[in-house]
Amino acid sequence: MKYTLRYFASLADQAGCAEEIWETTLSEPRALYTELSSRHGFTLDASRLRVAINGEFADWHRVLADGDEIVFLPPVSGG
Amino acid sequence: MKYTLRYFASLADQAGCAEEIWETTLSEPRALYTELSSRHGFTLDASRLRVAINGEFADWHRVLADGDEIVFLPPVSGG
Amino acid sequence: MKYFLLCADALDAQQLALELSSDRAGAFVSFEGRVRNHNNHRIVQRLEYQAYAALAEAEGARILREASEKFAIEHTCCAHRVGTLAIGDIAVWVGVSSAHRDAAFACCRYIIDEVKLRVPIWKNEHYADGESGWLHPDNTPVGTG
Amino acid sequence: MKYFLLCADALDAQQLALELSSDRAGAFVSFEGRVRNHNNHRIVQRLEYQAYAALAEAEGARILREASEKFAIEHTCCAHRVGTLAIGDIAVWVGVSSAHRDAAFACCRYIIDEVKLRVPIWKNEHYADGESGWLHPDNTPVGTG
Repeated sequence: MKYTLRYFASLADQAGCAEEIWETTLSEPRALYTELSSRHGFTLDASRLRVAINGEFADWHRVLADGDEIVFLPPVSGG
Repeated sequence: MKYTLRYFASLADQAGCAEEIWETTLSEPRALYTELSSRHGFTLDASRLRVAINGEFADWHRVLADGDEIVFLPPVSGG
Repeated sequence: MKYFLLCADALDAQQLALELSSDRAGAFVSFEGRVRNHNNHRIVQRLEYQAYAALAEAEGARILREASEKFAIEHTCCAHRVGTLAIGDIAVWVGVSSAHRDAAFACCRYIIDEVKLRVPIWKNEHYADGESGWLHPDNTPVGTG
Repeated sequence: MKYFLLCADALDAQQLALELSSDRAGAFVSFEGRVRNHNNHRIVQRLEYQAYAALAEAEGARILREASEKFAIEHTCCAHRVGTLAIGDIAVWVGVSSAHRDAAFACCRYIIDEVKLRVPIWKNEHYADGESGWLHPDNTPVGTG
């Protein structure tokens, strides 16, 4: 499967990019974050994050489809 | 004793003036309001009013001095 | 900084807000009371505010002092119109700047509530049918009784 | 009327407020979040806001819809800056008009609280000592752990 990953805030700093295409056999956001964490050294625990798929908040256990845009959202700090 | 009386809102309408000089033997705001009510037909009961003497809120039983400026204040409705 | 103003001319919210800015203020809350086109199911065309100016200014300043002591704010100001106002005009403006938003919201609300309760200003509404009348604090008519 | 905006340019509070006016609105409450010159005892020189724009706009609009249903208001709008901001700049603006002031105060407070909790926007503070860091919702640094 191929996913588009977009990174914001501290995750973008640690990934060293704002966006990447990722190929993997995984199809669940929770497992995908673990895989990406060991690749990029993400320090935020998944329990601190929310996940968005194709521009909407989603469940960590949703089954991903090829071509999905996935964003792991650090705790927000706007306002 | 001579007092300067200033009237606002419905009291000014009923008195037909914004200000008058009033001569009387009375020296207490409570009694003075009763006297003025029978002269001008004020319809607001004294219990609804506050009194100010020389630009500051005052007690209804304060002893008035010659030349005092006295204002009976209807319930306010600013804002 | 804190001050209370009675104004015969239109209130300029932007100008008033400018004077409350501070590099230490992360929050700014303002309230505007505007002339509505209706009250008690009657159509309002314009209204007049009359003030006992000397006491209104003294009591307004007292409210702002109390508010500054009660809440952790930077600056505050309140301005109230007197004279004739049209629909949509600003009748009263309150602005508060503070480091954090809790204090700005609570302080702004405190000031407008106290101003409406305590400052000697009276509202006379003029209706579409040609009548007019002084209002009580709850916006009901004083009437004749 | 209700809308949520992400803006790359300076927010114009006066312009935003204009669009919320209504002859039926007796009350208008606005909140401005401004860039403070300090946080956690460090001197802040400027900051940056980054947004996940598509989701931020959707979630912002959702908050305004909820607020309009929850409170008896006329109009509301919220605008949030993205990009680089200087001290004193408006980071976020919320305005609410309503017939009576209770609803305007409560609704304005609700919107800013929900925006800060839910809208995917992140703040990066740049300090006088040359360092910078992303912040948590409580304005503490994300750090490395």
